[in-house]
Amino acid sequence: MQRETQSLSRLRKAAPNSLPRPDGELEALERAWAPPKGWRRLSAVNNTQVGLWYIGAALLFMLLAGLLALMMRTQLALPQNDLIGPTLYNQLFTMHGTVMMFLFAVPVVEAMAVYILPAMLGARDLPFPRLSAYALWAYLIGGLMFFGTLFFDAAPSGGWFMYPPLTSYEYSRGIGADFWLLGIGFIEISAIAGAIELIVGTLRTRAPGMSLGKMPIYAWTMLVVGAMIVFGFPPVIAATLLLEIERAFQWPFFIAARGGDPLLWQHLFWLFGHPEVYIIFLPAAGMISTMVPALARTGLVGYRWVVAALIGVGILSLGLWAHHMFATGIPQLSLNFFSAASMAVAIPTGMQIFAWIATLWRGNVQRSTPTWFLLAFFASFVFGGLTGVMLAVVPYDWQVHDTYFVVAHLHYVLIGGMVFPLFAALYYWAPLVYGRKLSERIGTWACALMFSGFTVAFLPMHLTGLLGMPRRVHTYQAGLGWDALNLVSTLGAFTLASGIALVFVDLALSSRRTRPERPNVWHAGSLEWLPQGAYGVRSIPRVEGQYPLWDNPALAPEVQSGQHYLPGTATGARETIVTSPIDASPQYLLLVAGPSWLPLLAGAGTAAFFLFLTVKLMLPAALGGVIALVACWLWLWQTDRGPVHAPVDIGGGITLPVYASGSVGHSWWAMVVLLLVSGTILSALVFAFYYYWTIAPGPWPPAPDTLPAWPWPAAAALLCAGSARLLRRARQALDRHAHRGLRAHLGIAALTSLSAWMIAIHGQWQAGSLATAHAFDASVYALLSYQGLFVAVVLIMAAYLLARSLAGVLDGIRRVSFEVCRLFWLYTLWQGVFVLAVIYGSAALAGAT
Amino acid sequence: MRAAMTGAIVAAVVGCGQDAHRGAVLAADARAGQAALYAYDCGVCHRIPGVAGAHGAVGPSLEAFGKRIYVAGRLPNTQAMLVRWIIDPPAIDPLTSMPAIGVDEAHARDMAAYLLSLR
Amino acid sequence: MHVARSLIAAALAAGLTATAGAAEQSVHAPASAAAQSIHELGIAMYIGAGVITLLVVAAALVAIARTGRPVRAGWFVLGGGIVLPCAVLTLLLTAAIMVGDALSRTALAPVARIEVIGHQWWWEVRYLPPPAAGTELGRLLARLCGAGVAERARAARDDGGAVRAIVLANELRLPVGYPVEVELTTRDVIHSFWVPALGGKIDMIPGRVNRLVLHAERAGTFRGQCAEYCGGPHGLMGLVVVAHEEADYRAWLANQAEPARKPAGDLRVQGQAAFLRAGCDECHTIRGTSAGGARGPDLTHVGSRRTLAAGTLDNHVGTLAGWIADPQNVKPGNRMPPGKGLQGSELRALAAYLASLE
Amino acid sequence: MSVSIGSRLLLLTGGLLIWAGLFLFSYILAALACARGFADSAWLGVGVVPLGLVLAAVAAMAGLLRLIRHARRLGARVQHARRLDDTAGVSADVARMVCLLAAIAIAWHVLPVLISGTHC
Repeated sequence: MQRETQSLSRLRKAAPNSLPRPDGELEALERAWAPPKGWRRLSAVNNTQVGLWYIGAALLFMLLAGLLALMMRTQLALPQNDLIGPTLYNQLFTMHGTVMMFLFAVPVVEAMAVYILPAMLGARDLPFPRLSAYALWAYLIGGLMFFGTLFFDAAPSGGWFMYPPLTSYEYSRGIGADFWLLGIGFIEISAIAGAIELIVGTLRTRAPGMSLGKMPIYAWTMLVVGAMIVFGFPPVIAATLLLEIERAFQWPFFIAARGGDPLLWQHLFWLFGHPEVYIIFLPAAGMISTMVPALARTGLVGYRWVVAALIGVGILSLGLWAHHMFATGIPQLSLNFFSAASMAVAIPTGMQIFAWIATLWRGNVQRSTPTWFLLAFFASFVFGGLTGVMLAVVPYDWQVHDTYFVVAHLHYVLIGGMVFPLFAALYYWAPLVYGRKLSERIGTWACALMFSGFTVAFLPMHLTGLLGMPRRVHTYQAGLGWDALNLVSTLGAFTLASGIALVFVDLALSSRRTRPERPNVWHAGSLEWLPQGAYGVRSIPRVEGQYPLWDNPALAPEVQSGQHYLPGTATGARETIVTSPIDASPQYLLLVAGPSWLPLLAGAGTAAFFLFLTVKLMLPAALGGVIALVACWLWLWQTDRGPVHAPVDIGGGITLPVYASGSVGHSWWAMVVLLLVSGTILSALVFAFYYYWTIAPGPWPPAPDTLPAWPWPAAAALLCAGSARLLRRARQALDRHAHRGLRAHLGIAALTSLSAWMIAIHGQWQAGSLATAHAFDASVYALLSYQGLFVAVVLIMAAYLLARSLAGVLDGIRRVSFEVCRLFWLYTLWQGVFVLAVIYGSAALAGAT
Repeated sequence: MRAAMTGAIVAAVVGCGQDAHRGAVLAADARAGQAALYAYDCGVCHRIPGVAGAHGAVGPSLEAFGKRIYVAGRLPNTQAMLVRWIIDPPAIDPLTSMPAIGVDEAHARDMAAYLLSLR
Repeated sequence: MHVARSLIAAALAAGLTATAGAAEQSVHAPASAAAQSIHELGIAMYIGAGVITLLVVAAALVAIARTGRPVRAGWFVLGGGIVLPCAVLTLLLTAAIMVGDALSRTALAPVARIEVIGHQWWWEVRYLPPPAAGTELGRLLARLCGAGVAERARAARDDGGAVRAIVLANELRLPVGYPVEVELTTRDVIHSFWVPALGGKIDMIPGRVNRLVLHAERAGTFRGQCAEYCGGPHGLMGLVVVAHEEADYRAWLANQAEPARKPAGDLRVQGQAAFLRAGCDECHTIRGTSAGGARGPDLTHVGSRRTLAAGTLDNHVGTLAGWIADPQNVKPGNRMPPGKGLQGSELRALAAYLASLE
Repeated sequence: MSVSIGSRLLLLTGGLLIWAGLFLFSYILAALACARGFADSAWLGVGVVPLGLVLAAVAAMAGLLRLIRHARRLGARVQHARRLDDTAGVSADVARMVCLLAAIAIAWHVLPVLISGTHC
């Protein structure tokens, strides 16, 4: 704190750099950031390029999934229609839901952040541009193949929440369900990559002076969303792992006859599924909080209330999961807790809505296409939110759960709460891409068509549901009062589709008439409207308020002429400033990675590995895996460049080092985020382990003699502790520049880590425990296998560090690789001890009582 | 009882001239027939345009039925013959799989009117 | 447009009550106290939601239409965002808890027990052999069913076990005015039992037994449907619930407890022969004959049922024939194989035989 | 620095973390009470489960009060020091607002226990 305050006081002066700027400074900057040309463009990693591709890919999936919706609406237009049979229809709604939720909604909000967030924070790029590129390629290639299964009659048909046992090997024999699990795998990868970028990006790459209290609401939102991904995605990662293992190896996690429980899947899925809804909605809310002040030409009313509301939604959303399970027969007592939490989450959402209305009220609103989309948002989202409150009323939910009322509700909150704001955002931020606004006329028409089509399609669906129509039915009997309502909904769906098509026409027409500059067409106050090149802003602005462009009207010319921080490139490479997380005082210069084919290769390799594995082509799968692994290795090899340059003067009397190790470094932060994710996945698996305990009717563990005698786990735990100690020795050797000692300790530590795991698993095995026998054994093996995965990564890391040491690129100063790997390694060891304690400790405890 | 009634109708129809029963002679409502075809679930076995859920493949498709020359391959396709067939198929063809499902005459007439309007 | 939309929302409340009478599967045509209380809760919420939406949209419209004026953040965010929803939601939550509480407490003292087992894609309904005659439940049941039925049902349990009990498919009959406990389980995947006129739904989950008390307060026929997606033709998994006055119910139950009628007339005798020749008995039971299959529905009194193929077709000799001949067309994916190899006249005879099993 | 951002995030989210703790406690208690059948057991005429839940809620509310006082002191200190930067002031305000949300959530959380008791 003390250091931060001092450096801040230095900021309160005139523009930090003086004019004129030296010759060639701008040219050098342009050279460093020059985007690759021609077919090499695919190797681009810069956020403005990758962000656009990412948005485009997500919109493509929206169109594809939308077409599926139109097919379904056509089938449902008439009662007892036989246009589409149940087999295809079940695939259609499964794919529609899955693609919309996982391949459109989550990616598109991350994509928007990849594109906008760095500019809004005054950063030149994201901290890990290649990670974003990798996430994009894995997602795009994997997603397209996933969608392609529809053409081979191999698409999943278990519904987008895939409840077992319907989706287990007995009732879904094809590979459709495996493809679903695979498709989700890609989005898990890209979501976690996104969370790392969002958290490290917002906390560490803000413009100097942009303290937490001046951070744009959108950045706050994406920080909260990043945290929600960290705690929200792991349950579904755990669940998909368990289901795939059950399908492939018959470990009975969800099979009641062998001690499993299908409800465990529902708990894990909705532990993710409800936060997921807010992971989709909050970014939209963040965009609204950005657009509303700009359109109303006044600051957001109640900034602090809105920040509190974001935190409120983020945390409260973790306590709602069972409101999707009111009809499963869980005790009334528990249901009421979830009912109360579901109502509590309405409050922060209401706070945001009233903050926006107050802002519009205070301001002089520009009437334009984004404004109309925001109006559509208000009308539909408020109603959708209120039907959500109705669903939180337990007895009412018993009636309308799994009916078209729910279908109507979820489309009201998702289209109303996310698609309308997204389209407002497309129109609002389009000038950043096109240099001009999109067509007002087409935009207004599109909005009118979309909103009226949406209303005609989905408002009657509430009634259809109340008249008793369940969801996910491929057809329905005539004469139940549903016929006319369904026909109307179908007409509405096509109207909505025509509105969306109109937007794409507008985008296509405008792309032929782009202009190079980015005019601040809305007279907005946030940094993304500064003049920018491929390098982002010419100089990184000093921020003094929540709306820097309003606070200092001369900021744009100052920034463009190079009067603010880092007006060129100090090292000749791509750079951005890393600042302290609270007060945003500059700390060091981050050397940003440039164009590379490796992320594309690694992404394609990852996609190929999983896809070929699914269709059981082992050789190509292995090839894909090797490609991915080698590409990642090479890519990481290039990142830890060491202090390649003397400390740099960025202006205003601030001199920054170009290399930082330890807990200041951005890689260290990324690893911490990754470990938080890993720890949460572990908790989900531990939750599963104890869950079987609570539902077990008989003794627990079910067959105590299938647990190994205590020396086995004790030996394994001791080896873990020993390995941690060796790792400490290795670090001491590194401090002393003792290379041989470092290598020896690393090697032995790796072997001890491995043998600890092997002893644990062997102990379990020789006690006669079979993973296919009972859910208890399966969950023990699941925990041990999860640990095994980490040990495998540790072995690769050890090899990597040894290779770096032998190549002479690891020493007492150039040591970020070592520190990051060490963090993961230590975590793995303690995770091992914890897993052993959970399994054998609680078994002993249960045996004692 | 039903057989007697059917016999009477057949007699009446046969008594008419060939041309007379080409056109619709018996009072009937094609729209009511459409509803009746749905209500009696004829679509379980037949494909019938305009009737919800009528995409059966047990019996012949009744698409463009008005253009047919014969009913069940043996009776001339007139409204009266069709009525007779609908009411009691086994009486005409003992080997048929189409059962007499108890359609009353008024409904049968309406059904026939609708089917003959399909062209 | 938004105004129109909100008006619709308000009109909906009134409209629902008016039109719902016609619809057999409507949430808003209650025939039990449980469904009635949910119905009333719903109407109150529709009106509230309509009014709130209208107010918020009006506020947004006014805000956009007018030029700027000063606002106090506290009034909007604290008043509109916290105080208002707190008041409304506290009321709603209290009402929700009280209604939910009342509904889950009606589980006391049911007079009859019925087991409903979900199958892909039909419902097996078993009338459980009643408790011993001495118990209070037994006395109540004896009064309700007539001692003879109870005796026969108990005898059925004692000889040959549950297979020989009263088993129906896709149809549930209840006595008006008596609470009946339904035990819900599944033979394969998750299903959900839902008869809107009688109250909310509850899932049928492998490894669990869920219970629901049905308490019809008026006679009538109500439609229900599987509400949890269960694969394949999930949309064609309907259920008919008939609530009878006490005397009718008693007569019906007495009839159901009897074994199947002997076929009368040549056609039906031929039909019974065709039933066995075609191997229908591998999956279907007809009590009183040698047919004892357990994979498909019990057909002992199939002729008395209102529908075929789980609420998909009305039940008469024509639909029986069509269903037997080509079940995959009627309900694609279901487990019944097509009736190939039957002569046309045999099919007719088989249908006539089954239709006669009333 | 990392310590500082950690404690700052803890301050901002503290109120709702208390709620989350209460929620987790109640969820486990309810699940065990219903699965192991002690939901209706009483101790000196007071139900064990409702007593546990209400006591936990009271403790949570007390925790919120402490947190609010802490945040107010932080805010006052910032105002007193007339620091130009308002990060601490914003954080203190946000922390208190989050506590308000948590208080509402906790009140609603115990409402069902008070109205209908803890039968399963």
